[in-house]
Amino acid sequence: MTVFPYLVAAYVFLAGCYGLATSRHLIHAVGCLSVCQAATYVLLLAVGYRDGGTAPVFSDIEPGSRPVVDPVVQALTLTDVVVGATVTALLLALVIQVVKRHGTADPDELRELRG
Amino acid sequence: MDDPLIVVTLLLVAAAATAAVAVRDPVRQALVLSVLGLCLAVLFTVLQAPDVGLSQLAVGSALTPLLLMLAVRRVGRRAKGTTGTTGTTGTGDGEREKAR
Amino acid sequence: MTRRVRLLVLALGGAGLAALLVAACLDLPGFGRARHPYGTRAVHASLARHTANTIAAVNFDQRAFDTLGEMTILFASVLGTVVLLRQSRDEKRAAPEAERVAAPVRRYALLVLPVAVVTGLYIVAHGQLSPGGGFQGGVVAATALHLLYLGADYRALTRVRPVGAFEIGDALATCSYLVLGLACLLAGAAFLANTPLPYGTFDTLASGGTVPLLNAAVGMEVACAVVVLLAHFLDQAVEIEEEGSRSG
Amino acid sequence: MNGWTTTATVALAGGLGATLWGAATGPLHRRAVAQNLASAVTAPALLLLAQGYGRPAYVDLALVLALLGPVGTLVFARLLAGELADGGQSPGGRGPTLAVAAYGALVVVVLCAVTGPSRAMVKLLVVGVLLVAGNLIASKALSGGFGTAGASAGKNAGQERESNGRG
Amino acid sequence: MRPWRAVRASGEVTVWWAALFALWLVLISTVDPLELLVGAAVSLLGALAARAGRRAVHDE
Repeated sequence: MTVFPYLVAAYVFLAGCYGLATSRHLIHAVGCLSVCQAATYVLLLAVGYRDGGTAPVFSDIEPGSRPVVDPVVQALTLTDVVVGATVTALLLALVIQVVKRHGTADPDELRELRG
Repeated sequence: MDDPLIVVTLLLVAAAATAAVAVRDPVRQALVLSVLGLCLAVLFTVLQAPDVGLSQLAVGSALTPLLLMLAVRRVGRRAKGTTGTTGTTGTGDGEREKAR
Repeated sequence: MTRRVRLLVLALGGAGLAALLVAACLDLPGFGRARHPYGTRAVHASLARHTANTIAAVNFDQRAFDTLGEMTILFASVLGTVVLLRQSRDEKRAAPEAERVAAPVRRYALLVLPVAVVTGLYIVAHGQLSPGGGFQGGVVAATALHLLYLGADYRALTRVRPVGAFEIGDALATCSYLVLGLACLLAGAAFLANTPLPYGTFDTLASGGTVPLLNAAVGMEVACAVVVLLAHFLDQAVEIEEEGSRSG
Repeated sequence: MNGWTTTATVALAGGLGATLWGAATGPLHRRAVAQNLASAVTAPALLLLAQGYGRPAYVDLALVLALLGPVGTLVFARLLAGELADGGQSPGGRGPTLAVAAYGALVVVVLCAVTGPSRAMVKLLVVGVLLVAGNLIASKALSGGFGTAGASAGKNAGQERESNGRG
Repeated sequence: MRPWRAVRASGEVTVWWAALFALWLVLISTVDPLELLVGAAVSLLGALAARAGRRAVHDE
């Protein structure tokens, strides 16, 4: 049972990959990619958790009074959540350009256009 | 791993991720993604990462849905013009593609 | 390749990846274990520099150079979006129409807008003390501005949001992060090393040396970046009309 | 685990599970209502967790959700105004929305009583007011708050006329 | 007409500033002079945003 959170992260990642590969709409594919991103957050934070720990934020508790979880993985995840959102915006801008050029948002139709 | 709260939120995240992938229409997917964001934020809080939870709430509750919906609105209008199907902004696409 | 073959390949690859992931998961250190060597060291280093929020200390002190990389990604993706979403020659602008909004919704938007701006800035300013920081607070403050679009209409938003100023603000904030790093160099330490400023009293606004300043720079960059991103998306979705198609 | 986190667990398993189901299936209007309810269910749970973990700093999460959750719903109400008006002649969701709002108010009142008169209590009250008001307004916006041409529900016509003039 | 408008504008900003400063005092945990200074500046920014938003919506 000590690997359950990791398995959930792996499952979420695979689900996102499945959606990405079978997607019929590019915006849907971008949404699936953000599901894959979420899997990495779950995995990182699960690695940093400790039983009975609390957040290493000492504005309202005394340092050393309670065990704390790992701050390093949290810092990695925190920046990536926001940066990931702007990357999503970049991908959506690409989708808009593709639709402007080719008139369709279906990846399969795009392949047919290429010939 | 004896905390039922962690198990419940992990299961919620897994279910929301499945739903977000299974829902094929971008507009409906944006709705599910915003609920997935909430589930993730709760999971992060439960894993004692309030900073990350705050990040997820800030991004997932309003910014990502707004970006997705604006992209759908832009793309849907164009796609409607070329394929000649009637349907209001964007939402027709998913259903149309399913029927194909 | 037909759809069926593709699904088969996907299933094969997915099964392989799943097997590898499960094997890796089984080998990871158990969930909830008490030993976190890096975490313990990070907490010690953060407390030594009087930063109450260890996560902020990791982001803006111990791994400040890494955060510079993240900022660069953010800046580059905003730049890419702006380039991709510029108005092309065959598109023309249409003046956005006034929208009808129920009065309670509009009043709610006008009341919550300043509250959300102040909350966002509070989260930025207290990044080194309580949960929060530049990344989160910047997004909250920038989202707050767009209540004008949601609660009124696009014209109201354009009246209070000079996109050019926000683009300049984005660049300035990125530069100020770099300048702060160089200031550390001038003070005789390594790039972005948290040494030039006094560490202050623990759990006050001025604690943590350069952490609050870097935090504020990131907050400004994220806020400006989000405003610029949304401005271009709104521009595409609301304002730009293509030749011949006129729909509302 | 203590009473607060147990309550939060039950509320999340029931409330967030139900709203997830509502957001993933059914007609578009019901999905949007479920999305609004999801943020209304989550914010009180975050407050309960802050109390259960003994960390007043976690209240900031509930504050941000109470501010931005309704904004997210307004995004959908705004950009889906046409479809929402086409599909849903029966707005529905009135009962659940009120029930969730009452649950949020109850949680805030109980937590205030436990906190005692202090600045922390005022902060909780601010969160509570933002939460309840925001979700009621957002659910109103979903049921025809954004009038599109010919799609305005009859009962909102008066308000829309008012909003078109000078306020 | 003009001075009257200036009075009304400054009144609106002052009311918003006071309300937002009270909100800031509720949000923070420890009170010290720097905190109050930052709070005053942030509240002023919020008050100006409130007025700008109100004008953008109402004044055509």
